[in-house]
Amino acid sequence: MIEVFVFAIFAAIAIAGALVMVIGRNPVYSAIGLLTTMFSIAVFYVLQNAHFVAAVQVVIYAGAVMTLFLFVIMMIGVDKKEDTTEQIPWQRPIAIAVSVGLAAVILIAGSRAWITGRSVFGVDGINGTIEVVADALFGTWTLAFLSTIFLLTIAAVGTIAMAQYSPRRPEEES
Amino acid sequence: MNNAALLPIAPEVILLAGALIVILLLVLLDRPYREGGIVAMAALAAAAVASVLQWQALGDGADNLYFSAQGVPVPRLPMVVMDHYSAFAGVVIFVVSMLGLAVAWRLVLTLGARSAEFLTLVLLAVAGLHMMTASANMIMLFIGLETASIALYVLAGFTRERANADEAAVKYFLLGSLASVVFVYGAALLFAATGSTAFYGAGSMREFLAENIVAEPAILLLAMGLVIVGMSFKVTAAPFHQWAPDVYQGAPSGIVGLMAAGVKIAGFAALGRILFSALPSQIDDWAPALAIIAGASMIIGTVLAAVQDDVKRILAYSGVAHAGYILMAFVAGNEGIGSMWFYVTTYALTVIGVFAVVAVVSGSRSGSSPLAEWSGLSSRAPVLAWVMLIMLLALAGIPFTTGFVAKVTVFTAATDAGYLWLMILALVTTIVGLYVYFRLAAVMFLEGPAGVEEVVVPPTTALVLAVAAVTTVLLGLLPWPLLDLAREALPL
Amino acid sequence: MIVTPGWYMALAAVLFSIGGAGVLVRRNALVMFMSIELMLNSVNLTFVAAGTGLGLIEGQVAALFVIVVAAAEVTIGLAILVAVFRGRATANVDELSSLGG
Amino acid sequence: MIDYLWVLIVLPLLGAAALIVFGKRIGDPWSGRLASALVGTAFLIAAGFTVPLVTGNGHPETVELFSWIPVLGVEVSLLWDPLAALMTLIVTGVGFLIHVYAVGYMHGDERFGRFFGYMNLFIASMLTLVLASNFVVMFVGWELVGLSSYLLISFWFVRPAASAAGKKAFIVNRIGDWGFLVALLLIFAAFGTFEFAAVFAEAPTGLTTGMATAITLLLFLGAVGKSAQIPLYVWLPDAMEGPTPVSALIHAATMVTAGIYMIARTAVLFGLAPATLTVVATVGAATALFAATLAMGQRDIKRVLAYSTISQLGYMVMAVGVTAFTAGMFHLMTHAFFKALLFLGAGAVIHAVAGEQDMSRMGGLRKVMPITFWTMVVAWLAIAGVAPLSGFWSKDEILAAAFAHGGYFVFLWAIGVVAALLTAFYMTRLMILTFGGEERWPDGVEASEAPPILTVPLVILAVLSATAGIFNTPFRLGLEHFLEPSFEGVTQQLPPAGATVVALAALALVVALVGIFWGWARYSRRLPVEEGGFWGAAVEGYRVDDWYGRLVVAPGKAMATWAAEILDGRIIDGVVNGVGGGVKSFGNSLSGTQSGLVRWYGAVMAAGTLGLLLWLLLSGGLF
Repeated sequence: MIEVFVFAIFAAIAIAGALVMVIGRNPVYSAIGLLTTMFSIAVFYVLQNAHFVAAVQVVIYAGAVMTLFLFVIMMIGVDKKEDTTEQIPWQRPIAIAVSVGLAAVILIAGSRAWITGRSVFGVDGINGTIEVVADALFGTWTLAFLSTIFLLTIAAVGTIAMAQYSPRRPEEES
Repeated sequence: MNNAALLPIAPEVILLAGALIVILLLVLLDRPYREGGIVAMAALAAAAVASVLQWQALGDGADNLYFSAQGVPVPRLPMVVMDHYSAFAGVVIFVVSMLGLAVAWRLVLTLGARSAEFLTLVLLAVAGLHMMTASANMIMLFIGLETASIALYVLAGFTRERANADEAAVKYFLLGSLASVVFVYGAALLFAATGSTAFYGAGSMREFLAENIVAEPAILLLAMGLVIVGMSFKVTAAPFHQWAPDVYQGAPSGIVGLMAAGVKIAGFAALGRILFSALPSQIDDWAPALAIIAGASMIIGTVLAAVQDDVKRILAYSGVAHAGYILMAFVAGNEGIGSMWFYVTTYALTVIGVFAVVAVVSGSRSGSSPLAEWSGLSSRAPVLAWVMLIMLLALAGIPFTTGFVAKVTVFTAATDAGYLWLMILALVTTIVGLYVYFRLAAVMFLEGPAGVEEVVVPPTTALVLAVAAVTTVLLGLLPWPLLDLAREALPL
Repeated sequence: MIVTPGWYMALAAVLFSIGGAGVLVRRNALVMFMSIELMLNSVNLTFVAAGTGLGLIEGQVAALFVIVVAAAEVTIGLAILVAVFRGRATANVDELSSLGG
Repeated sequence: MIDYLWVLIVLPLLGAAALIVFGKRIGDPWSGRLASALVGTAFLIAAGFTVPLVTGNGHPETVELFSWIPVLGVEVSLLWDPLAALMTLIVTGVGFLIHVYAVGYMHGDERFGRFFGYMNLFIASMLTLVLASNFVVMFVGWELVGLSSYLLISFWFVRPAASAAGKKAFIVNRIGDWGFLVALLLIFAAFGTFEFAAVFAEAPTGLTTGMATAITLLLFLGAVGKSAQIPLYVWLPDAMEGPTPVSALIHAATMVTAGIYMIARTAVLFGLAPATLTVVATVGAATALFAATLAMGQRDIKRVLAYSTISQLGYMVMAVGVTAFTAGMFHLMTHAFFKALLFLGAGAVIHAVAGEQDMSRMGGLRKVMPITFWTMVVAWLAIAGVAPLSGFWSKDEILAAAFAHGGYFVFLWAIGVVAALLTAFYMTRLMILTFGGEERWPDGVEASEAPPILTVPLVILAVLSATAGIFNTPFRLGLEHFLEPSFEGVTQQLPPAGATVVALAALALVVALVGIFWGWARYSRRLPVEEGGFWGAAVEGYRVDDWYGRLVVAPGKAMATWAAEILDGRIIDGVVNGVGGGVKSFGNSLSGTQSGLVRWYGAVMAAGTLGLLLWLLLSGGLF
């Protein structure tokens, strides 16, 4: 019962944070809203015994990623209000209607059965401790783990490429 | 881990090594532009050879094998699969990438010190594309997809001298990320619906769905829908195509061919991997959905291509229409794989050629390519114009080019699968499409020259054009060698 | 009453849709990007909850991989946005509309 | 021997390839000579192949070349039978003469070599169409013919009118081709094969009347486009922007007759669909009359001939519509002779008066150009239907067949007779305006007789126009007999026997003479003023193009643009401008259109996703 209570509170916080992110006129508010949601999600991970994922969530997402976001917001000087004049009439109502429709479709579909798959190998009450996760990660999933090297190399090289600010050179290609 | 066990991931390893060598060259040499390009080209060639070796190692298709950490066939959770499907995809992707890089050669040389990053990103993007086709697992496929996508986001905005490139990069990035999220959400729901992320093996999606009838298939249907949407974005199928014209227009012309052709090959191959390998039992659910997307793509692509005034946009919308034709092969299920491969391969070769011409006519950096630039090309550069005409004929599906054979095969596949309406729709759009391509041909051949400036065709581009034109005609006349291989390139 | 994995998945669906709305209605590229991150988070939540329901560790592993991918994407995405918008003192994507037609 | 039938196609094809690539180097006049020689050789070979068919020692043969699309059972194979032989001889024979003429006519053109490359390409395409032994190969030829004619019409692309005419021809023909394509589809659905032999063998038993009607109507739509019948004739008059030899070759002698040939080839299918035949005959008769009235009012000599061609094609279509297939082919042949002659003569005249095409600025050329004049006289009398020239026999046979068909078709016969009267009138008008009366050509023009390279083909064609009638007179049905193997199993309408046919022939002759006299009376003294009223309307082609623009093209364009705006997000443009403001633009890249908004794209994507998901769930029966 206490679990239901915790779920309810943090679900409310998560949704509120998400709404703040979407509605907030100032990007900084948006970032803080998102941060709140991410923390709530970390709580949900803990509730489901996904301890390692919860830790990663806090460290990488709430820590690194959101800091990066805030840093960028400050850097390009857009920590100010957004111009609210609408260029596309109907775009906003359409977008909101579509989003609500999407949520409704998924929820209605899920109300029948969220999980229809059947566990073949799993055991009840998995515990996502670092050992268990590491076992999987460096066992069957080694290759996937290794293949993230591509992503990280791209992240490094791509950032360098984008960061080398080339002023708009007047000359065309030779 | 013995040598043979490395074979399934050999192309990726080679490309990664190539990328690292290119970076090292930047440190070691003073002006490593040309050497870096040669290394990259060699890496792609080696990867292609590795794929051929894979094909041969598979023999008659009897000894397909999975691959996991230990390098031995495993019963559970394979990460990578080596089969005729992935080997064929590898050869096509790597060869097309070599051609694409050859088109970008002049761009690479003018990039100066940044060429190292450019080449690294190209190699890694290609590796990602191949990973998409060779994965045996949804997560692996997602990693490959993101590897390719992220590298291409950067490449789209690489030549930032013009504002267009910026805009292309941001649009591509935001919409591409959105599509990726939709895709991975589909993967998550698929996991919930089937209890697996794997395509093959014990307890995989395929096995689960083959052995069980899902009583409440709502989540399964949603998951399939989301996955299809994600992939439709990558292959520019309507209505998830809208990024393509803007990005093609804004991205460096030298690299657009690779983006357009490579992503399409991998996108279709990955979609096929998911649908044919993991979800073959649900064909009655996904085939009609794909048929609708295919029909929408043909109509929207053809109609919008007819009203564009920029060649890159015309080609982007034509790509939308072609995505629709290729999707026709999918509705035929396993029977359509051969025609899908044939269409994708020949289309990729043609598109590389077309964008090579665009890069010559409009310069290989960012920017649009208005129709006016093309007027009277036949008198300024007759050979170039005729080569372009051959490609346009192929895109239009005129007999004696690959485009015709490809269209006939997919039309037949769809008709045999009972989608006569789709076939008739495709016929109608094909005929409307003739206008699109002949309009461009008319501008090239029948209007006065726009200027007197000489059109210079770099030797590497000339080589690409020769390859593209020759294969377009030769495989149009004698499609059998390729068609037979394509029919063999079945997924496990 | 106990909290079933379905509850988490339902919450994730709501968050996913809110994120989607954010991408569609906001014009600040950074906020749009944040919305995409929110959607990725809800995907992770779905993975973990489904894994719990199925009794499979794979859900959590998948979530970890999605986080890694997201991290790489954030780096590149922010690099692109910084590069593009640094000279413009704005992050309004509506101003990026010279292509098209 | 017959195994080498493909040489006929390959010869001009090689010429085309060589001349398109090296045309500039080979130059003037050698590229023209090469092209003519190749077509002439093809004619001789075709004649050789025809001998056994005439002597009765030959029979229809199918020559298989290679298997092309085995999945669909499509073979690349050629068919050699009397029908194909007749058509091949016309194409290569008349084609050869026109090639020779063009060597003189195109002399000095910048792209002389390229021109003959295209001409050879056209001949190769036309032969592919003619020699095809299945529907797919025929369609390939059909499309290639369209392409090469497009290249030739817009050959002088620097003239905007030529470029536009090429496009118009291309687009209008797409409508017809669509019909042909869908017909192919239905044929494959009904028979599972594209081979003529198999289809025709199975059709009488295996085809319902409804299916036969659908297939033949669609095929006829293709013919309507290619053979310029109502309502798709509009491209042909504009196509006169091409060089005159092109008009003679493509728009008189060969390509436009492809539709007639195709109907004759598929006579078995048409025979199974009486409803279609009625439509065919009606459209033909209507076109014959309608175009004749238009031809009366033209001032441009080539446009007179263009409308005249449409009118004559109407006769041929009427012939096949009353199942007088042989009569249709017969008229096709004689028409090829005299209409090519008329065009080439017109070309010589235009050459002589320094490019002037307006007949009101010609006149008095009879004395200056005797050879041209006298050959044109032969053509004039032939097309007007004066016995014993070729046109009399062939036109009379069509009219007689229509009369014999009885019932409703007697009405069509009457229309044909009226059209014949008008034909005689407008041709007389053309002759008198061009050759008679005083000289009205512009100052400074020194008109003189054309050089022999132009006149020799004229003379040969004049001889043919005069004598070709003997091939198929009511007294000796030579062509009828020759073509019999090709129309096996087809019930043909023959002209009535005995006194009726003589009476009809006499009537036709009288009508022709009345028409000529009418023209003579009206034009021989002085030029009547022809402005306003009927004449104004006729010159403008009754403004049919305008109506097409208003009724067909504009709505189509509007719809495409509308779709583009919705789907491309460009509709924002108008709305933003209408609302008028609030839009700031920063930086150079931001000026201009407000299209291409990321959020709009995102919204469409999301809506598409939602739609797809809803559809999946609904079709899964879950709502």
